[in-house]
Amino acid sequence: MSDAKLSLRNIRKSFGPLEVCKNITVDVHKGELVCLIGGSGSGKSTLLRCINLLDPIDDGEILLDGVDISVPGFDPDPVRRKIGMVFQSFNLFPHMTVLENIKLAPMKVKRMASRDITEQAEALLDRFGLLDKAHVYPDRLSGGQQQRAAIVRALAMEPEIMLLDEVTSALDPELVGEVLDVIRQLKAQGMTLLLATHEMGFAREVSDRVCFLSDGELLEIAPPEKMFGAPEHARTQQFLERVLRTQNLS
Amino acid sequence: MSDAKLSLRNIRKSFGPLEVCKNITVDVHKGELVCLIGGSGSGKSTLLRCINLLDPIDDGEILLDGVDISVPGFDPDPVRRKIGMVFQSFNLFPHMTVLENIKLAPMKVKRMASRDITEQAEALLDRFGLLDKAHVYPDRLSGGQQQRAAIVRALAMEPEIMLLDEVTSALDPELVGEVLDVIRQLKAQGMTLLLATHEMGFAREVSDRVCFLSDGELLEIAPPEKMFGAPEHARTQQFLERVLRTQNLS
Amino acid sequence: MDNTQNTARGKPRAPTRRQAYEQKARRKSLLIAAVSSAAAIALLVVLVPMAPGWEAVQRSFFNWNVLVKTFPKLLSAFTLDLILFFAAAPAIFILALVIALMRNVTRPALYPLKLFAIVYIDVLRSIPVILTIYLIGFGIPGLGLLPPWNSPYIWGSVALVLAYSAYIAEVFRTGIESIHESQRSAARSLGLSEASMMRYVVLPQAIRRVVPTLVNFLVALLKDVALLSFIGPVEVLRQAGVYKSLFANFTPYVGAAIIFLVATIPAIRFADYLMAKQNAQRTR
Amino acid sequence: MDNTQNTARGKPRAPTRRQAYEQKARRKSLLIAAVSSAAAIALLVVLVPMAPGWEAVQRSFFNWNVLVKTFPKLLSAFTLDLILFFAAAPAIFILALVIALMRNVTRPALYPLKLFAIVYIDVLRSIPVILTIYLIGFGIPGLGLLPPWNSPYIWGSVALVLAYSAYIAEVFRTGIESIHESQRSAARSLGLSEASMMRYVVLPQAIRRVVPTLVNFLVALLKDVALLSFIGPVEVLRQAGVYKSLFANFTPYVGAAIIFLVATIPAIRFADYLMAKQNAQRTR
Amino acid sequence: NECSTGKTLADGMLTIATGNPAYYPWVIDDAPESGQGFEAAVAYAVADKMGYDKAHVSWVRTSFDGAIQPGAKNFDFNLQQFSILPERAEVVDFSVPYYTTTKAVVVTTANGKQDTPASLSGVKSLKFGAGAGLSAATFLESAVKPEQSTLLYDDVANTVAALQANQVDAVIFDLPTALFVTAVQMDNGKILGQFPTDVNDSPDHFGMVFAKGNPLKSCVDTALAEMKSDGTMVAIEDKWLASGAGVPVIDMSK
Ligand SMILES: Nc1ncnc2c1ncn2[C@@H]1O[C@H](COP(=O)(O)OP(=O)(O)OP(=O)(O)O)[C@@H](O)[C@H]1O
Ligand SMILES: Nc1ncnc2c1ncn2[C@@H]1O[C@H](COP(=O)(O)OP(=O)(O)OP(=O)(O)O)[C@@H](O)[C@H]1O
Ligand SMILES: [Mg+2]
Ligand SMILES: [Mg+2]
Repeated sequence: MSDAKLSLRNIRKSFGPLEVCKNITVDVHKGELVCLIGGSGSGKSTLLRCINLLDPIDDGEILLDGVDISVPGFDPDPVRRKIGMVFQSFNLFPHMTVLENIKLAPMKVKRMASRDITEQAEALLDRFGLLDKAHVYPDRLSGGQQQRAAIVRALAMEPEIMLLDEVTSALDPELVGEVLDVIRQLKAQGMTLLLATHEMGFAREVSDRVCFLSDGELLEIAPPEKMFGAPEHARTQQFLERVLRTQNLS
Repeated sequence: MSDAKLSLRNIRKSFGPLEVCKNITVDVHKGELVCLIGGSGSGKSTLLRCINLLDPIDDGEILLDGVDISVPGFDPDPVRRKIGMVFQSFNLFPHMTVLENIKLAPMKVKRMASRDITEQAEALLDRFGLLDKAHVYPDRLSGGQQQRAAIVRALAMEPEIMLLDEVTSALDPELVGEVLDVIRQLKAQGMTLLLATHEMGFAREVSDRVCFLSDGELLEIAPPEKMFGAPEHARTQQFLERVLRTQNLS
Repeated sequence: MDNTQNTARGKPRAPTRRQAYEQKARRKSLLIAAVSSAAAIALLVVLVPMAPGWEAVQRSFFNWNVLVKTFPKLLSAFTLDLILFFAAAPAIFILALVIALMRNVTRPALYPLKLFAIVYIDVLRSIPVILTIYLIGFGIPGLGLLPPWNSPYIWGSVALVLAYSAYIAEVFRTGIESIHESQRSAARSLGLSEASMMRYVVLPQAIRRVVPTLVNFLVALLKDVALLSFIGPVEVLRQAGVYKSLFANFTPYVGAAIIFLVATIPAIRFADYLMAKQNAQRTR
Repeated sequence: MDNTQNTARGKPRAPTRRQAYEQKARRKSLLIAAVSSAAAIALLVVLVPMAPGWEAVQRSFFNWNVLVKTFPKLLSAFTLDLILFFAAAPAIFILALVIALMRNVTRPALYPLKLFAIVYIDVLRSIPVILTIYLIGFGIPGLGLLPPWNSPYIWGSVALVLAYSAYIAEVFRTGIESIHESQRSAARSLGLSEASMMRYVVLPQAIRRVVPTLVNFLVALLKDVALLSFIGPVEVLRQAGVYKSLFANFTPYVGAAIIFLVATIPAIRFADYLMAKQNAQRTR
Repeated sequence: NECSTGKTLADGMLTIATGNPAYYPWVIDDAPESGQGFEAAVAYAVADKMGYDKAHVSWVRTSFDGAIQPGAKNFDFNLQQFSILPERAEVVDFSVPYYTTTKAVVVTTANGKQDTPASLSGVKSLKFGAGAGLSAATFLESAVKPEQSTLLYDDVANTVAALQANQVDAVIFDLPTALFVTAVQMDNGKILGQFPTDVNDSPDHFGMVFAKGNPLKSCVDTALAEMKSDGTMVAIEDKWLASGAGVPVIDMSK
């Protein structure tokens, strides 16, 4: 267990009377890609936000490389450098060009020289086919390009693990593919990834393990073949049926 | 040709220098369900808005029961009574309850008595499983419920044809099914339907004919088996491939 | 709190690490806040009276005797502000709505109305309220009108109504324009006429949306009623001015300020609350 | 227009039915608008001078001789308004930003600052500007300050700075709060500190977003500079008042109104334009 | 000059303040430098007695309220019909009175109030206007108690304008101002009467205002006393102020 890159132990989280995470325990190993699936409001985003210390958990432990980062009062900023996060609504800073978006955190947090980080950023942009958009403002980009830029921005901090929260669900169907390609590429390079997604096909193809959340409970963890082929829980079955009925009809 | 319920002849529409509909010709027969598919910005929404006279066309003719309703200066209000339209973003009036939303147009346009229309509205709500939500404000409803209420609101005017513009694309995947069910029901009852959609599976299952739009051009009209099985155009193939790759991976 | 809640759900649990930490943090921050605030206030209370000139300030601005002598009269003068305010506010509301609708006219035959509305709004928004009050409140009665039609109360209120109806017409216009095109599309697609759409769909939402701004403008109106004192009416500002001249002391102005504070802060808070509520709804 | 466009794209086409109709409709509505506007203006021009008392109005308010005699002096008095305005505006901007940030403080140790900001904003927003001007502009110099430190120019400007910094602090606060939580989350998740987030991510967006409101407040400020005349400075309003007494005629006030119109309408239009642009962006 | 040496604002100069604008008949044509008008003449006479010739007198303007507030001043003394009141004397110093007058009620023949009996009960029924700073408001309240609320204005011009616009039935001024207003500013004005000298706050004593504790006060007081005893003051009065001799006195017993 202690060899896990990221390890969630009995996480609990409530908003007022609403329990959003109910005793969630899961490990993510180095280089592994774990998908979180589940209905709307099942707590996927909240769980990811908690891992990145954007929301404090009520109870339980979050271990990063065996260190409990959820100790109350723990300084979140160094932790966040190691954990990159990308959101559903692309969240680029609209008043900065793509390159400025990418350079901001390395310059202000890591205090890197502008020149060094520019080189590194351009290399990243090039790798993800965005080099020609470096000096463009986000509102001139398509959703897919914005989302890829947001991923590059997170990568520029050289995180050890990436959290991706439904990074394709605000995209037009045609643009989904290019973002999923980026995720495949990240996985191929050995990045540890935890992602919440509604793209069942993609989850099935790419993930090492899939977690099914329902109303804040982690009902089932299984390899994708098992999860999509022969889910154990009735609720998992029911959820998959409903979603797949429309997504995979053809 | 003249037996078509709705007949579009050489429709052209530009926004400034941007041609959004390029010479579109298509007939919709009574009781038929025609789907418009195509990438983002291909002109689906614009075409539907033109049919409902929300945007004036630049050239061409729109015949409803053989009458050209696109003659400049034609009074749009009587036409709109015959054509119901439902939008992507549910567009219920937020300051009215569901029932008030439904009653508004029949009372103010058809000048029906409040009691008559209440009865009729309740019958409709019942049919679509929303009777218990009659006195609820839209913001208390789920997206699926809102969209169903919007459909009921359009139906209350007893239109002869319904235009639906991506009515499921703002919905969580789990809620898509309930709205598609309503559309199936409408078709079963003989309603003439023209709908823009990204749900390829659904389009394939339910439509009589599918139109593929690309950059404002109507590239291909075909029955669904043909369109999804053996599309003629290279661009159609390419589009379907890209979309289906993510939607139907499993 | 957390414990009670747990108990209420029938699951009494030991406080978690987070709860313990937060309770401690809360206590600590309360303590720090209390100590630092108390220290700041203590510094104020001790240091300020030691400042050179503090006695002069106190005598001129916070003179208890003067305050006691003048406050009741100030308060009764403030009723005149309130009367003028409540007379003007409904007229402003109605006139502003009419002007906003005229501003929105699209029918060419009604174009003069639109033109009128544009000029009306532009002119009255650009001129200082005090200047409008002088021009209308002093000028018009000077044209030989007979009593009671030359009353400065009437023409002063008219001046306020004109000025504020221009501001508030713009508020309404912003509200009307903030209603998303899709709401209009939905209404039109149901066959509602332009007028019905405006009346049943757009205006109710628009007005609701600008309520916070309206409240803020009402607060501004109440404050500007004080400017009517320059054309005669002895409302609270003028009354304070008379006492100031009499006692050569500024305490009556402080008294007037206190009255305005008490009268307007609740309204301002209410507007803030409404605004915050709307923002919360929009981002949800 | 449409034809030119077609030609430009190298496809000269006969005008479509819609184009023909729209051209006709445009001509017709232009005609109707022109005729009805002309009729309305003609009515004004013909009827108004026939109204009883029009001559008196004209003599009192639109007296050409008086205008010619007074306007140059009014204009030069207006430069004082401009000087005071440009002196106050930057100070207001900086102070408002500081107060807004103090208002937003979350660290318990800094709680007195927050408390101060809340009281500051509340008090200064609730008191009529003219009262603040009287209190500060008259009161402070009365405390025994020596020239030049008792100048009404200085203290009048200070009064304006205090009052407007409270308003504009609220504008900034609204702007800061309007930046969506997701922008903050994104910044924090990159490891930016609270302060860096504020400085590089939130403030630049917030300020940009409130620019139209700021412009409107600047217009209000320019108009309120006129209130400083009540504590001495002979700016345009006071100058007009002096001429009014001298000529027993309101035309100088009309002259002052014209100056304000010309000075503020471009700014108002600019704010409207910015607002419309932002709205368009938001709904796109 | 020996009395005031080192006590003036600017060495060797006497800085005198008046209103903005300054009104007839106290200052003619708003130009005190000319020495025309009662207060301008008095100012130069005082300056002369103190040893300052015309070239060593400079004028500044202040508002009425600005002058009687506490604190340092930008003038040596200020004269614009300040009534000497005990409350004011707590924050500024007054010279000995340089003029004493009564308050008078001005009406216009245009509104039919010109025949109001010159008695307390007669004036009680009028709607009054007055200058806000000019102690008239308090006088009305304490001595007349009018039945209708009084309207107050910032200066003489606005007060007269209100009377001419019929917004008030009558206005109250000090007698010289009333005489001037009815003689020059209004063609249909009439003085209804002046108040007797034995009611509250009447007569009005006008004094020059000094910053509290200004040592110059004693020099000016000496100069004023000299002017009164050697007849200078009477001569200036006769030259600039119309005689109020024919103005009826309001009967306060009816
Ligand atoms: N800041 C908050 N305050 C109160 N409730 C919240 C907050 N954030 C989330 N919630 C609630 O917590 C529950 C879980 O939300 P969460 O966003 O984690 O779900 P999700 O699985 O990401 O759903 P989706 O698929 O819609 O993104 C929801 O009921 C939501 O309303
Ligand atoms: N009112 C308008 N003014 C200018 N351009 C417009 C307007 N409405 C639509 N367009 C443009 O017309 C093109 C077609 O838009 P339309 O909304 O019809 O596409 P769509 O097929 O519905 O796309 P989507 O799948 O994103 O809804 C787009 O390029 C769009 O930017
Ligand atoms: Mg989520
Ligand atoms: Mg569309």
